[in-house]
Amino acid sequence: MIITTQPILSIITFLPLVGAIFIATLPKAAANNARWVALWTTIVTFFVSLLIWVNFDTSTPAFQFVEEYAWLGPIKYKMGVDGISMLFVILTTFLMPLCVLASWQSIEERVKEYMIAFLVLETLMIGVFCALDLVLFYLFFEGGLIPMFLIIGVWGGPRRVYASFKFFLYTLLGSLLMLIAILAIYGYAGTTDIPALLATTRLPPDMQFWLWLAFFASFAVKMPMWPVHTWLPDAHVEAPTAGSVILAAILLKMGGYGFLRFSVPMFPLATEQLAPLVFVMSVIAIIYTSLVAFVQEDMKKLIAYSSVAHMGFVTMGIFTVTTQGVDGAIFQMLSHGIVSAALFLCVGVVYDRMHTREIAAYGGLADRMPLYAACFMVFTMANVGLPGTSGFVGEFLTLLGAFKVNTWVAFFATFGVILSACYALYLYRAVVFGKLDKPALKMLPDLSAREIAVLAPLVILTILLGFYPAPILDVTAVSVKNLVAQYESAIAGASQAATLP
Amino acid sequence: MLTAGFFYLFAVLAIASATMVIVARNPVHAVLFLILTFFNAAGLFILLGAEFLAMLLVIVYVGAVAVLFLFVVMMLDVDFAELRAGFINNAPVGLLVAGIVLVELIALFVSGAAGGLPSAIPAAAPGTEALSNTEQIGRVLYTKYVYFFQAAGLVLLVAMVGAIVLTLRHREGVKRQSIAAQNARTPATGLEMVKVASGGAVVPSSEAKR
Amino acid sequence: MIYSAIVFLPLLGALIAGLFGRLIGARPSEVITTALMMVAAALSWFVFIETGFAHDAAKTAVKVPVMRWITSGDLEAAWVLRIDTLTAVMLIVVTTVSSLVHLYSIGYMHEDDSRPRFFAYLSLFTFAMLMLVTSDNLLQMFFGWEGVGLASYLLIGFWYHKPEANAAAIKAFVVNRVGDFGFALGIFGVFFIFNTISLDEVFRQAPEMMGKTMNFLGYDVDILTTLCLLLFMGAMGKSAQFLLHTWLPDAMEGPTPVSALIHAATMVTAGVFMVARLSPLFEQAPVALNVVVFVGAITAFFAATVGLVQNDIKRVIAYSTCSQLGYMFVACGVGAYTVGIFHLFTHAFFKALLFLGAGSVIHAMHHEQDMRNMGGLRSKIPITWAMMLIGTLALTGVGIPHVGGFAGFHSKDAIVEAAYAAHTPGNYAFWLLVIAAFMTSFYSWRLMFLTFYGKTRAEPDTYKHAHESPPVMLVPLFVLAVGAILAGIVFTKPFIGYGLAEFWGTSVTPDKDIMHHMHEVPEWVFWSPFVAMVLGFGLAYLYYIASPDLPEKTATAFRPLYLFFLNKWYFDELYDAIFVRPAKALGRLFWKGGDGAIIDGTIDGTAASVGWATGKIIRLQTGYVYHYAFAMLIGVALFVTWFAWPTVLGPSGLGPAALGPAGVR
Amino acid sequence: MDTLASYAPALPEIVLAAGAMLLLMLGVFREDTARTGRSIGWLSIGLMAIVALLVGWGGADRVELFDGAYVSDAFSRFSKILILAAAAASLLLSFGYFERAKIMKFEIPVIVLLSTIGMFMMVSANDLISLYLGLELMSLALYVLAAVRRDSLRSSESGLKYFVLGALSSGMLLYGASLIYGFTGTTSFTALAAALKDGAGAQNVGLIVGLVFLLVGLAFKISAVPFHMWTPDVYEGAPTPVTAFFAGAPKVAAVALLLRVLHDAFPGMLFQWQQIIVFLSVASMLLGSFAAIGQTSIKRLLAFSSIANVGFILIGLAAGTEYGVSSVLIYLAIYVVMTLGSFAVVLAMRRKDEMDETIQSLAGLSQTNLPMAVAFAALLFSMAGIPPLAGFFAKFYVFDAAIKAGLTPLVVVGALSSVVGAFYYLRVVKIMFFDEPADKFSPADAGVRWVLGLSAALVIFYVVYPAPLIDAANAAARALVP
Amino acid sequence: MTIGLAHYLTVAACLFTLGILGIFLNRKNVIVILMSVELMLLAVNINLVAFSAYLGDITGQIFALFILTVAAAEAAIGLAIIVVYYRNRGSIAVEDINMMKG
Repeated sequence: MIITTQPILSIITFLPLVGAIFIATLPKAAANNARWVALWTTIVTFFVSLLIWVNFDTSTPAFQFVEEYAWLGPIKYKMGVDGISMLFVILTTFLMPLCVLASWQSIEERVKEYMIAFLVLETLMIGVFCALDLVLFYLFFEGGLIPMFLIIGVWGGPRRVYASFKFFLYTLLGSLLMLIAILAIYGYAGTTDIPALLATTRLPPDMQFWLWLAFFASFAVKMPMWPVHTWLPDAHVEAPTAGSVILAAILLKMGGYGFLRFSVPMFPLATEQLAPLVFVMSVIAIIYTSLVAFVQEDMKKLIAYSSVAHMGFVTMGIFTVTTQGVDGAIFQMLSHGIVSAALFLCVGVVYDRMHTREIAAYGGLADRMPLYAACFMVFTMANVGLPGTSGFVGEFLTLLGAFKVNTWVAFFATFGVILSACYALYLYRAVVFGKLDKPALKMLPDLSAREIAVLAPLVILTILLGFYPAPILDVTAVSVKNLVAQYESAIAGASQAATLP
Repeated sequence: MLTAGFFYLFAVLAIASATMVIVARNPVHAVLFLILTFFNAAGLFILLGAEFLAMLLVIVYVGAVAVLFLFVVMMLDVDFAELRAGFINNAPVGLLVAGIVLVELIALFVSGAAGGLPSAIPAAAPGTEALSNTEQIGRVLYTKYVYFFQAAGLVLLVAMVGAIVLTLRHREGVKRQSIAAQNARTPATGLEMVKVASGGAVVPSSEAKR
Repeated sequence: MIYSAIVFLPLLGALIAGLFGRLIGARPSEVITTALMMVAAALSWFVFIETGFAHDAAKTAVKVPVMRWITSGDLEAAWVLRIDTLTAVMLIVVTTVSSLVHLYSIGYMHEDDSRPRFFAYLSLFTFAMLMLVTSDNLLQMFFGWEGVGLASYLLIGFWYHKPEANAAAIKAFVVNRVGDFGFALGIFGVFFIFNTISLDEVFRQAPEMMGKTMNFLGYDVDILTTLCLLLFMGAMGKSAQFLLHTWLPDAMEGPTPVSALIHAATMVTAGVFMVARLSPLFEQAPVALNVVVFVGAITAFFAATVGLVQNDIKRVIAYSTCSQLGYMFVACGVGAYTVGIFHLFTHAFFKALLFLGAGSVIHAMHHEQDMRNMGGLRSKIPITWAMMLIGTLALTGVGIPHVGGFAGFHSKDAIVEAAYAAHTPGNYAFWLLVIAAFMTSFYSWRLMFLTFYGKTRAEPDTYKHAHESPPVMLVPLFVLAVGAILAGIVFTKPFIGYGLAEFWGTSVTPDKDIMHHMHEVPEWVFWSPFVAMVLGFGLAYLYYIASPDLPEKTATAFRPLYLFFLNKWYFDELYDAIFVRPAKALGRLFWKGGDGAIIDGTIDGTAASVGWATGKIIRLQTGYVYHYAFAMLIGVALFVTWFAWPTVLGPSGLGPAALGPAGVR
Repeated sequence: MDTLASYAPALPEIVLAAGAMLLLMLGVFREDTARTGRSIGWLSIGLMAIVALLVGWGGADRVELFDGAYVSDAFSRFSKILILAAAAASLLLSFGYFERAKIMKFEIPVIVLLSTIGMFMMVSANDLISLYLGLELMSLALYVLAAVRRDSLRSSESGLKYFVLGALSSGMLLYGASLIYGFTGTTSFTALAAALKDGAGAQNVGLIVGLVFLLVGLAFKISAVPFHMWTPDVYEGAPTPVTAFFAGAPKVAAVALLLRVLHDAFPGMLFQWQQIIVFLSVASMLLGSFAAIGQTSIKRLLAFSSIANVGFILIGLAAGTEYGVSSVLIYLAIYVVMTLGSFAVVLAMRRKDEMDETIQSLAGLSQTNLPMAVAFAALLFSMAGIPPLAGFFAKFYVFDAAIKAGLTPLVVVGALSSVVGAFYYLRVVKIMFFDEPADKFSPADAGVRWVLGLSAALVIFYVVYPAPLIDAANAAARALVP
Repeated sequence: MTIGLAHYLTVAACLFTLGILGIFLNRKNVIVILMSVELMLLAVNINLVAFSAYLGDITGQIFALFILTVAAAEAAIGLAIIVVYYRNRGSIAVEDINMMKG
């Protein structure tokens, strides 16, 4: 375990930034060089990040690879991962090379800046999952807004301004409330060190209530949960493909991660008190947005709405605070990271060829693009939550957890299983099946080698994790067990205290 | 009683003329009313035993500042006919708000709610009672308050420099005296030997070139 | 090893054909998948004999661990193959029919461009089905359950150019999902109650839970009844039972071999298998069993009525399948699980035979499926005719009570007897089944007569070119015909006869009484299905051979009833009106109204009001010095008043009474 | 007897004053050309550098001079360094502009120097009289600077407005000072603090009203709502380098003075002045943020932005704690950097010799001049308070201080208005990055480029090594709040 | 009837208020505004002198002295600015000073 003595997490976090700076120094015309540098940076980052998976000790819920340096006085620069966060780091580093590849040809203008924005974004995203200090976490969490704002706004579609502003301001509003809550915690506990807060701090119940709401404001927007989800379809539709991928695959997960890292363990009493609210919102999200997805005319919008629905399962799972629910939520997030990314990439593939995302403009692609059809089918089925794909495991576990806590929630949420089949198959049918009678489609080429390189790993992962999810579940198991146990003891402690005279 | 009489005289006159300052249509009148206000204020100062300041007020204000006002008013040559001092439509609102503040202030002073603090220390009390007001001031102005004095000097410097920067204009085509240039005159520059052609006009070479 | 081979050889075939099909070409794909299937089938028969007829007193299930799957807290779901007699029966049904269908498809699909894909799907389906029947826990069963759903979806929509095929595929998937909705909830419930989803453990604990209640959706409900009903909902979806049946007839849009394999022999029977598999659980939940009987009987009756008037040759068989599945559920519901499975077994043979035969007819007629455009084909395709005849005889249950007959006779009559023996209220199950048997006979013979007899109504050209199928298609028919003839005679004893206990071992838990009673019903009960069958045949003969204008007259005379049946009791229209359309309308409402008007409206409204406020504030900035000064004065007045107010107004206290700890009074 | 050496702590002021006069003389005796102006300007910057060294050199302790009218401590040193930096940077920005406007007069740097002395007096004031004199010294110089482009109507109008309202505000300040003097009998901060400790002044409404007037006068200088109305007009009308100066140094001085007065003279009336500050803060944040949205001129936008920023600064002030003071100082430092950088951008918005100060003229800047666009974007995001840029930390500390002081509602208002604020900063970013490019700007002056580059770098890389600023601010705050 | 501190403060308050009123009620002539400012400063001086007298403390008068000085400087600057403005605009009407707004 020689690796633990090195600042491996910082290296992973800031490696992309180094790449970004390197690209910035390139001459202006070197678009292709910028692509290659970005690609290699992300690939190297990915392989370095695999080191933490390899060296990860799955037998302890403690934070690992911890680094700590002085920074802002009592606020330290502290990084570390546990079973809950480690995989998100890997997911991020894994998806980035694919994003770079996906943007290879679709981005032709201002390539240099684009790649820089992406690499900076990667740094910030990895940072979110590694940060072990509330302020540091917030820094990374919020910092991601800037590159994402630019990515949507500069390289986005026709309504990019509206979308980027909505994205930015919506998210900012939520997270500023969280900032206030962070400050309140800092004021109460005198530290922003996350492990210390998790281990020792017991906030008073009424304070928990407000802090929970403040954190919720931020994470719910980020997730996004109904009814603060409307920024997502807009942002997705306008963002370039890779932007959508990152948005759906990683940025949304920050919300769920935040719930797991902060809301549940730090405010257990408030969590117990307010879980019904989350359940209601989750269930509404699942049913409501599924129905909305069903009537969409834009491919990306449909997938965006389905993301909201899937995130509904995540929030529901997290707030059951049962082993299965939380396990499922984490798995669902990772799986959705892969699947939604893949779906957006699939949309990107045809968008690059046809420059429209209107569902009605397609049909019968299976004729010209059998390979594409096959990949798309795998992801559609994963989106539907078919057993044997990664999409099933998370959905199943969250529902299982929900049933333990509240049968109504499980009952209504399970409707999502039916509805997801409706919209996903509708999309697939309209785009891939049917007669190929639109003249514009008749000359479409099938997936290029680059596109295969992008989609193949996702196909493999989707199926692999569907059949053998253990690599993920094993990593999370101890941490989740610990989380649930701590939560239960906190609740028990509080009820005991309440019964005492 | 006499003091009270003079107080009311000065006070009423001061307030009345101050009112005239702001309502007078003619700015020249306004300046004159301002001077009157200053005189009355000086009277009040004397009643309070601050004769140095009273004199200062008369000399500096009436003598310098007010005259400066008058000077500018005249210089700008404003068409007085246009300057009908118009009160605005929502003047009542303004008067009301100002009235409220005034009433509150007066009520405060009169009611005694604004009492002095017992712990207040007259730190700058003059050395002996016998000294005249002017002497008291003179004793501290250049010693204890030298810092302020210097600062006041800088303020005046700024005012001077500022006024010059803003208003001094080197107009083209205006001849101005340059002592240095005059002193530096030599016969070589001052005189020009002109050869006059017979039958021609006497024209300096500099002008002939035009 | 053998067990693993049976399950995974089809997967191997699917992968080869699916991934490399375009590389290696169509013919190798066909050969490889078919060969692998046949190997699996052979192995299955070996396993069947070894398992079913082994003289082993204990006869516990063999378990083959394969791999870990989902582990989360107490939840342990692994990939395990569980082999017992019930599984073995299913194995042979699945692999046999599947391998025959594979073989048949080589001929049937020979004109299609995407044969590798087709065979990949077929093999994939077989794999999923095998996973289903070998599952050791509910989750793996669910995997197989949905896996076959996927394969079914893919195969129905195989001809993706056809809009109807696409629609049917989606319908199949979604309706199945509705059933799976219940199944999933059932699994959650099982885990919630038993803290495990392993079958053995659940069965072990089930008796303890009898009569206990749990809270579900705010009601205190009987645990086992609720769970069984939820799980049964899954079975209803998969087995196309009443209310969830609508997808099955539409599924006939897929290629005919698919109909034979999936929508007749194997997948649709998964529901029956599930109930049988979970018999230890269902046995503890009599209420749930009553529901099973009820649903089964209704389905048997309902589907038969619709089958009477359909014109599409495949749809008739599809409704017949639906109806027969109802029979099986009745058997299971009355506790005679083994009878249900037996009918499943025999049904697989003769129904596959019928479908493949129909396929042969369609093949001959160049993809004409409407029976009104057929007729007189007996001479053109005599072998097919013969095979279809055998299938019909088996389906209608031709045989002589106490003596023997075709396969269907043994299994179906047993169900009717069991239904009688169960003494449902008013013997409704019995009577419905008998009526259904009558109708079955009618529509089966109607099919035969319309297709093969009389003068042809086909296009002359088509008729002229109608030809017998190639051997590769006929051989499977022969094999199945043998099954249709002999399965009953050979397997009655071990399946439902006196050898059943030894044969089944612990794999199913039949109600002892019903097995006993069904052999002791009154004599007329034994004869009733026979009579129904004969009557049906007679009536069909009358209508379609003796006086062919009678159907028309009858239809006119009972027009509303005729239309009612023809339109399948208007279920599609009904569902469209109460589910599909409202869902879309709701979706649109949420989208435009909820997201658009309310949520985004609020946001944009906020933004607009910010703009409005901005305009107002900017208007304050008039540029006039006196306004600026006035603003300052207002500020001053505000502050002064805030602090001086209490003093000015005195203790009357109109102002802010207390300004603070040391506040101004 | 005082020895000459005992005046050493006041050396920065003395050197500055002497230097200013020296440079004035130098200018007077040289030819009145732009070259003279430029060289005097450079000499002024040099002088400021020397003074900065002197300030930095000063001891760590608190020293009172001139009978307690002047105080030098860590707090004043912090503020002075900041003032010098801001003033020097504005001078650096000004050369090209003034030369092109043909008003490169040597008096301008001298007036800047003189106003800097005024600011020094303000932050070192320990007496109401030195407060007033410092304030007036600064203000008078500022009035002149605003109107310095005397052939421009806008410039003279802004000077006039600034003057009229400034005079009004100093009248109010004086009225307040007179009341304070009257009701306590002293003008010395030390004596005031002693007299008012333990809430002794809380019962005295006259004193409170005096404090109100005093605060109103100071609120005007920091342009807190509702005493802010001059700000946009003056910012717009004054020559841009002057505006840059206005937005930087005087604001630092005024805020520092406010801190000084409230913490050194009126710690005992915390409860009273806190109410005023909270009101000012809320009003400034909201109005500044909202009004900025509707602007089309970048200078007016920055004016409203500075109003909003003052609101945030006042949050820290309202906390009334040592931490609050230190948070305000950190905010100030970062704010100065951001503001100067932004004005450097405004000064670079020039096509041929035509300044174009509409926001729209920035359209597509990222495609015509990427470095500038990126630098400005960094500054804008920083002002919006987005991490990891410096502006986030500025807000972070004031919010933290206020929350620790129990002012959570105020912080919530702050958070909401910073969302509104983010909107208008984003709008500028949007114009620079998303819109179709307008014509290229002419190349910016070296001074402008340096200021912009440096400020952007500081804003971006502050996160890497924030300790020096924090330590200095903490030390300064400790000096102010015992 | 003795004349107390309150009397002087009241007079000063009146003058002060008049000064403020003069600033925002006047619409025509900027110079009058300057005069109003002088009135305000005068009021302050009265306050200071009165307090100084009643406190027996000379500081108030010193303060007033400096205020007088500064006021003079202020007047000079103010008038200079007005002159500059007048040269540009040709008017010193307060209503005309509104080029910049919004």
